[in-house]
Amino acid sequence: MGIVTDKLPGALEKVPGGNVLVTRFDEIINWARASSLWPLTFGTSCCAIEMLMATGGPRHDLARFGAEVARPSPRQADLLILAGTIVKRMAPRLRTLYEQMAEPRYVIATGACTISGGPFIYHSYTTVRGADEIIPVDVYVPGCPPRPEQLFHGLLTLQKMIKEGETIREPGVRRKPVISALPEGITLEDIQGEMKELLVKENVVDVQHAVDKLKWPSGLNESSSGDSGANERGAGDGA
Amino acid sequence: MADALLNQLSLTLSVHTSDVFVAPAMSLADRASRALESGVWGAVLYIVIGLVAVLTAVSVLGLVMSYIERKVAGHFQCRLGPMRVGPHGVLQSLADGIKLLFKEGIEPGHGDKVIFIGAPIFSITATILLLAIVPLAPGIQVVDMNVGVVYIAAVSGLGVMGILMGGWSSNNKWSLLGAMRAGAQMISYEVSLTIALLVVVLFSGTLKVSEIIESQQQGWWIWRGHGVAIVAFCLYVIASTAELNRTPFDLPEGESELTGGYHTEYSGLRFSFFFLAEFANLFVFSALAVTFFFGGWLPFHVGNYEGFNSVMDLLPPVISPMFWFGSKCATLIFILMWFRWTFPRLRMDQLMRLEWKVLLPIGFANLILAATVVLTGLYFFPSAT
Amino acid sequence: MTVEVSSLKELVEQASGDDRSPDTQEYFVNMGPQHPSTHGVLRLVLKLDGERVLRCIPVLGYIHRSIEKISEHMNYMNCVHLTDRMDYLSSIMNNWAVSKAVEEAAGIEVNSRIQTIRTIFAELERIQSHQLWWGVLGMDLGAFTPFLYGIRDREVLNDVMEETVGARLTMNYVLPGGLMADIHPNFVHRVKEFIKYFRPKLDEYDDLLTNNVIIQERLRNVGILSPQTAVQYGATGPVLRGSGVAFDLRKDHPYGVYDQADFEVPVGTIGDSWDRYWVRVEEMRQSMNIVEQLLDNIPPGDFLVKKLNSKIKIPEGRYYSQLETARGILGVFIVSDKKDEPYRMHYRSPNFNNLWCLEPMIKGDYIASLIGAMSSLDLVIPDIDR
Amino acid sequence: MEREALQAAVCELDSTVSPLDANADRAAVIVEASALPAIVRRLRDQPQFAFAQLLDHVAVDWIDRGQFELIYQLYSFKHKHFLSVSVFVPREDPRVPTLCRVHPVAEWQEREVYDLFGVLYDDHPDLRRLFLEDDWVGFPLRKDYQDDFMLDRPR
Repeated sequence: MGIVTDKLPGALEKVPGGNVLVTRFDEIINWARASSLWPLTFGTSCCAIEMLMATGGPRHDLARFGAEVARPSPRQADLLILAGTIVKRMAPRLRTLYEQMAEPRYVIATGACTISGGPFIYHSYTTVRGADEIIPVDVYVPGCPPRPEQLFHGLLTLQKMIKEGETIREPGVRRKPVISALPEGITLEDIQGEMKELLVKENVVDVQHAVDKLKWPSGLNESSSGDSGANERGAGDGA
Repeated sequence: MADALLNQLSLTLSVHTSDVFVAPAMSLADRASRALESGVWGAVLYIVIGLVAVLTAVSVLGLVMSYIERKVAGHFQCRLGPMRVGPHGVLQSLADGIKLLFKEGIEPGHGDKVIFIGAPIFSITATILLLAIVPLAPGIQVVDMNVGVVYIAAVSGLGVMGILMGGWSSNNKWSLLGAMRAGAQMISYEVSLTIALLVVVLFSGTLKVSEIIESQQQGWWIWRGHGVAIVAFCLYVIASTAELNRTPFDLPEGESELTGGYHTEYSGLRFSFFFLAEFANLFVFSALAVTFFFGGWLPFHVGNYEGFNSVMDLLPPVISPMFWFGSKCATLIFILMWFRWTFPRLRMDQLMRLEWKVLLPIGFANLILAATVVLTGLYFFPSAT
Repeated sequence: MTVEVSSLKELVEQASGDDRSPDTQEYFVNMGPQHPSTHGVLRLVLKLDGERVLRCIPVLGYIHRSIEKISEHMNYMNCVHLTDRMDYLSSIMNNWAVSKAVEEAAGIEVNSRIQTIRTIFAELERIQSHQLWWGVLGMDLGAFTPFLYGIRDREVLNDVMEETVGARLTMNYVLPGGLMADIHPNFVHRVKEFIKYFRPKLDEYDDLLTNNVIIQERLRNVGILSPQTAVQYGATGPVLRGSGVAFDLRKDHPYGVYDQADFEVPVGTIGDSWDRYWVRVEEMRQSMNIVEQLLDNIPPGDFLVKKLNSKIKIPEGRYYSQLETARGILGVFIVSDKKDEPYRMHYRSPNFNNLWCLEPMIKGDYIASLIGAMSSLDLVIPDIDR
Repeated sequence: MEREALQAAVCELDSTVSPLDANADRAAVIVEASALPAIVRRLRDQPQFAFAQLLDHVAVDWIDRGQFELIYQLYSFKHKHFLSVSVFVPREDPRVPTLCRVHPVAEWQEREVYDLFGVLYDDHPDLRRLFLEDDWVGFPLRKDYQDDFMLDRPR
């Protein structure tokens, strides 16, 4: 870490009111880090088109979040968006790339292949089953490939994680991430209860209705794929 | 001993605060010379304050420019640019700056540490020195030496040293390639840049920057120069784009070819120095173009058309220089950004061919033409006096 | 007759040892696997003299996902979705190639509605792929704005296709025996709208890149690939056509309903990067022509010829089928042993064969030319490695 | 040329060529390994064949028969016809002369087959692993390839 973050907390906390000051510093630094996530231009396969190209495009525009400054050099990048399958031969290179990035660094794993190996798990002699076998991952964005909106959700989740999770007292250690997918005041139990009710209510399935749903109805409204639950896991320390 | 020194210091300070810093009618340049005459401490104080002011200006300029660049790029590309950090993303560059400040600084294992650390400082020093001579408004100029143009030519050549040092010391072949490209490119285009400026020096008959501006009271050189100045201005814009390493001349960085070019190995604060220097240079080169070709802070005047001139002078004298200088500068910066987001990149051999076989002969011919114009006194809008 | 198995390290050592010139020192540079303009994880080991490329050794395998091995353990229906992830920019054509091979092998006749829809989608996807290529070429040559213009128009087409297919990139739309779903009622209308939108945009593309002096300087007479070399090095698709060989499976061995459509095959003259650029831009226009001709007379019928059965069994034998994707000939080779899983599945990928044209194209030229030439090859690395 | 006619014409080239009827849709012949480069060169140079391009090179592991089948797909731009040339080599000692001198693209297609099947190509200028690391053990597309890493699909 930089000189400031190393020396500052120890020096400040002895001063009366230093604790508050350090906390303020935390807030400002975390805000800056969360608002300025420069991704590394790194993509191995299909997800790269969706994650780096389509999201950077005019429709979705990654720049709105201040994350369009894609750095080709890992030294200057903050965010490693893992887009695409990782194979055995790539694994050491990926690790090197991660090591070359300067702290603090964040990793978003996008797509089924990067999370678990995806369609290439079985009978494959090369595919690594999940990038988290190689490097710590902060946010998982499932999909094959995920839609750009899902990446944004992942990015916002990461921003929230950074804003709430880090402190300069212990640089490099990230607190357990929050479940950002849920709005405030709603817990996982609420959702599970609601799902149970729905299941009971719709216990009887109307077969004819289900078949009709497969055909295109006349009045169509475009529905977006709503499955954007970015799954988060603890990342461990990146040191 | 210490008391005596302190006494002397407070004495000098009190004398010179009243003398140097309070008197409102004096130009900064006059204050500088006064401060230098008045003793060591006054000079030191003046230099420190001047440098701090310029340093602040560089960082603020860097932040503002990078925000503007991203917004302009966004709108060129049918998108919005930064939106989320502050209203319309205005705090985006601030966040970037703070983040870079607190980011780990990595030094490559087998690199040349001293040069590696020195390179970004060298780079930004060149920018600061260059900014010191830019006249922002009447009297608002840190140094105004009588060999200003020579100073500009000398100092703007320093920037390439930082880049060469950075590329060399990184122990990375891509960096080295980028640095070598930068060296070849910037030194070549330096020639055209200086030749373009010399045209104006011939016209105005002085090397002092403030006097060059004064000489444009009757009309900016770009109008008065019989087309010679327009050619010189075009040469200047092309050469300064190359000096700034911006597309279509961004070969030293050339992301798609050399990953990051000379700053591949830099991270955190050191990278931000390069970053700041680049964006502040964008302002400096536009400001110099405005000074030399568009009359600096002077309003738009046409010689002997008093009615028109008085309309142009309507703005109150406090705002007028700021408005004219700012708007001219902004236009030029916008044009440079327009270049960047439209053109593809040249190849190295094409770049060198353009300089040595096209721009330089045109520049020399132009210089000779300018000399002829000056000798025969064939300006447009000849001054009334 | 000797067999020597070497390694990359030996090759590099051997190649570096043959220069002892006192004036210049040649050196090796790794380009990739993480490099912005290798379009993924291609790695090129470059032997450079200053900025001149003396040797260019492609090193593959950084995204080798063993698709051929996995396919041996999947039924034919499942094999289709793996092909989406090979050349993801021509996913529907990849699906179609496998479906075509399976249909030919199993003797499934598909009706003309299915064929027409497949053809239309293949052409739309070809446009989409070339849009992205156009943008990326601009980006590789240092102009960032064309990239975003390409993406912008790609999104418009993506919406049209997504309405029917339901996916943005890995479409998985064509199955052995038909299609995943019928076309959306809005489809015909929206495709027409798109074509109306995109024709003027193509002229805008011309303004932005094609007519740009720097682009022409960067592409003309760079990376010249003679027709003989192109054929010998196995190039197909726009790379081969750029070299002046008018070979297009759509014309020469028509499949789908290409025989009903009237279109031209654009062909280059000297085979430089500019020709390949021009061929692709022209192909976008031709693809729009094909789509326009087919759009109004999609015949009625089912979108699936028979009940989908994941256990399609193919008679014993070897089957080879191929079609023209956006990058060249994709061949599917199936060896069947009467089970519902293939005994051996092989994909002849266009990119794999096109890649080898790179070294003869740019030998002795600058790194910057290498980037332009590589961009004009339009490589998709997962398709090379499979 | 029709499929049967082409097949017959190719078979008349040399005594080492014999027809193969396993392919449904195109002419296919079997060639003895030692005669392969000469035959392919004649197929390329003789104007009635003019097989200018080597489209594809595939290997099939017939583990029951103890053989590798090496298939070369040839295409002629002039006559627009395809030909599939098969070579059978024993699994224990899979050696076959290289086609690099005839079709340069064979260099990499053969490297792929070497990488995945372990077929050795005599006289190949640069026989290296293509997709896998140089120190990889085994040839993964062989039917009997075993690996600690591979997972079987749960049934």
